[in-house]
Amino acid sequence: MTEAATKPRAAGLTRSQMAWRAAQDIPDGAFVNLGIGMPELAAQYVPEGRQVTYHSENGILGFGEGPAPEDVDWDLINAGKKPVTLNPGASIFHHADSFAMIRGGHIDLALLGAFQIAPNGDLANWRAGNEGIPAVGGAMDLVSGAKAVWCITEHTTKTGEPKLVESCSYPLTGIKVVSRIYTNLGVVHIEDGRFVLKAVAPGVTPEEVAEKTGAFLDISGEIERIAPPA
Amino acid sequence: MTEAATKPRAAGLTRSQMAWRAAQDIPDGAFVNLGIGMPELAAQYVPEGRQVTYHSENGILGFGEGPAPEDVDWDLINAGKKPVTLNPGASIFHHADSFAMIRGGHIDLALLGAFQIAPNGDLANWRAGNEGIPAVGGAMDLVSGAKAVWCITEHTTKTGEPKLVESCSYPLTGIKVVSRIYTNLGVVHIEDGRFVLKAVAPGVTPEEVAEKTGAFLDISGEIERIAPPA
Amino acid sequence: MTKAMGVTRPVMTAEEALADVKDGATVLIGGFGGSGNPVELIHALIDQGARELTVVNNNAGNGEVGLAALIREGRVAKVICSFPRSAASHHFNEAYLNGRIELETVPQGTLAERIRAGGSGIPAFYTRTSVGTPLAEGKPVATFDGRDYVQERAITGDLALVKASRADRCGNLQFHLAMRNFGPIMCMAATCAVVQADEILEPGEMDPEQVVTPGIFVNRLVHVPGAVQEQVLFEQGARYP
Amino acid sequence: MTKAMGVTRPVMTAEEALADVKDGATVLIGGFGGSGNPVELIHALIDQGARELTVVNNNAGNGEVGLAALIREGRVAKVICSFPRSAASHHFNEAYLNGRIELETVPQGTLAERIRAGGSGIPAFYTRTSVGTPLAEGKPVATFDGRDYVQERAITGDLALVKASRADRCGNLQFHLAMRNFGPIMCMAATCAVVQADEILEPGEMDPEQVVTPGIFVNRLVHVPGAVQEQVLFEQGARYP
Repeated sequence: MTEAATKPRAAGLTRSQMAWRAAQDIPDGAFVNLGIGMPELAAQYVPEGRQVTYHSENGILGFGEGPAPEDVDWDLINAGKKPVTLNPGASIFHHADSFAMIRGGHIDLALLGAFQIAPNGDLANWRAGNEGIPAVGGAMDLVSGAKAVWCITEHTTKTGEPKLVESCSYPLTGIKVVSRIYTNLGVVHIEDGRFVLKAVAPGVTPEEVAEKTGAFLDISGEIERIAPPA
Repeated sequence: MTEAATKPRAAGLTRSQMAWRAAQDIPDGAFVNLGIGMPELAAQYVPEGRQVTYHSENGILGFGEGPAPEDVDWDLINAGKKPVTLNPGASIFHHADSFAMIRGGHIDLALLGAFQIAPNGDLANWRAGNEGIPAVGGAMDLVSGAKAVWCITEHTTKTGEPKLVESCSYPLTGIKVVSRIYTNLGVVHIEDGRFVLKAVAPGVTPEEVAEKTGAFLDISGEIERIAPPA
Repeated sequence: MTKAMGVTRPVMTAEEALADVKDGATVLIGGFGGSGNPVELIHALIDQGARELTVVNNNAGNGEVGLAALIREGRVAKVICSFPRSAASHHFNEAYLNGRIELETVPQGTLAERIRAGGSGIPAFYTRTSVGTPLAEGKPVATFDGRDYVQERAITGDLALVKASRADRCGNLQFHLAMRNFGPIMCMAATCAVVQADEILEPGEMDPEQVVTPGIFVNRLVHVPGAVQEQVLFEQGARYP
Repeated sequence: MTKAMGVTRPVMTAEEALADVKDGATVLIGGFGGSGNPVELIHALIDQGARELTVVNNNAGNGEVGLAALIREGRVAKVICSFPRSAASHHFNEAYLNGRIELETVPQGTLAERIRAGGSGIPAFYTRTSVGTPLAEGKPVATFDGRDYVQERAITGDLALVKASRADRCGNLQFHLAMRNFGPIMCMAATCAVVQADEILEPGEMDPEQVVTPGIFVNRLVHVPGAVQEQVLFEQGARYP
């Protein structure tokens, strides 16, 4: 776990707690693709007894934990180029078959990072502006193809700018694709083109979440108070 | 071998001799798809020392002779639904991959039957008119995808009508696809939109072939006299 | 990362696996001629009773068993296939010639690719196959690099019936020789892929490199040891039911 | 039917296998990051000297070996890839930011499907991926069943460089674990597929059901026992030439 994953913060969830909260919602029986970074952390928090199969873009279903250093095989890496192992029931296939799974709607859930999300579900997560080197990887395929796209992200940027915005200013990854957002401040669903607050982090009020959201946030419904593990 | 394959005829080649003559032209190193019927016969006449791999639409490369009756496995059949065996170096794949080979131009040669062929290379070989039940199989994929399409057919119908015609009256299988025709009377190439006689059967004159051809036949070039084995 | 094995698929009876098939369903049925033909599952579909089915298969049945019997029982409204004629396709032939069944004849490679496209999220693609022929009529044509191509649309199914030789409980499949044919792509293209397997293994017993169809494409497993061959039934003169 | 084995593929040195690569060639290079990266073949291509290459790979090289070295040596005019950035893609980065190399960024799944289409005789297909994004700009959009899709064109190559673990002399291939990635589809899409294999078997020694890439898609074999891993070279700080 990185320093960033564990460092305390004034209010709201740590990165690990955000991953934990998202993991609670991963349904039993799901085929899941986890983005690089915080989304990956979710795998370790899936509740006991739920069957989940992890997909990696480079042609793996059913990969598991990283190997011991002496067991590293550089031909068994995940989409983040990190060595992995295979769980019982795993399978290997080529890249076109791998993205047939994604594009064909066979992946139940893609849990991804985000730069900006709009209340219509638009997502920008591949490029912060038009400078530098455009690198997209499998992000556009995942958001277009997965049955559900959830994002896990800080609620605001490092400089305090909202990431949940009226309309994305960064280049889009996909249009009308995101349905849920897990942030350090809470859980926001997208319903009928609006952000709807479903849960808040300890020490955070719904009003505070609304204030840090760059578009209307509906806080009128039932709102869970997140109780993360210690 | 069927009765039709061996029965004597007044002049021209038997079915076996037609298959033999076509087989002489199958190049070394070729991946070949042989149509059901007379084309299949060609496999047994490929000259010694030539490497040829046979493709079957249902996902086999490198199939070989039919098995002994006690070795029949009904899950190892060719496109004609006949039991086959596998040669060393064979491979099995699914139907989409099988037709990726065909459509993608990886099959060097398709040797097929014909109802009608026009001098522009148009071929009709799937349906004799518009009556009855339309059944196309892989014919249209083969003629569109194989690098070369050769036909093997009687020069005329049972009632004496030419099968090499100015323009096909039967529903087409493909447009501008055929490059060579092996008949009981000789070998006809298609060059620049014309039928060109390249070889004649024993006891047959080029003029006789031209007479039985329903379009102009160029007999002005060098013409091989076919010398089939006894 | 959890160490538990991944998602498993239920092993059911054929009756259970097909209990929810609805009238009017599109059913992708694996097999090429008799090879890979899921006879037991088709017979269970006959027992189940759904009507007005659209069937996608390379052929249109043979004799008095399997798909031929499903057609004979009047349960098929439409067949999408490449080659309906066979030695004993008399039930299809008669239904077709009497206007009781609709037929969409599709070139075999186009059929396979349309199914693969259906499973791969590709709504349409272009192929040279059938250009200039009656089977291209009514389809859009586009020119790429100076050549004409026909636009073909994806095929998906509500249900796939597929025969495999081995499955593990995660749904990973292997196929005996040319039994494979349409099975893998039909599993991809169906909302519910039901697979009959001769042998059912525990997760971990199948080499991940040798999985032909990953379990993500398979929904329900039916254990059918010693499955019959349509061709053998035909030669025996068998009839179902 | 002849009983002889089928068509075999020549086993050559890397130098022989790449002797005829021309300036301006499009080269499909297998691998995802370091896995399945045909380092020895890329180094042979550096030695061979062809220039103005268009390279199709998922990435754009790492460190001072393989594709990164090919770029460093100024031999690549254009890269078609999904993710050019990596921990040490400085040679690509610098060439791109200085306008010395052209980049076509393609979503990874679209890249894979375009290559598969290239090998399958499909000139174009439609995908939902990239609809409404900058990567769809300039591409035709069509509506199917009420949703918009982007038309994508096939990619083919003059040459493919692919790493396999085992080949038989008929060119049939098997791949160790996730080494497989782009290898099979790149073999399909190249006029000349050159494959380096750790092990070369006699025809008949590979189970036909377990062939991943049939030999029809492979043109030349290079025997490279104990092939290096790009990632290991990178960690060692290796440099080529």
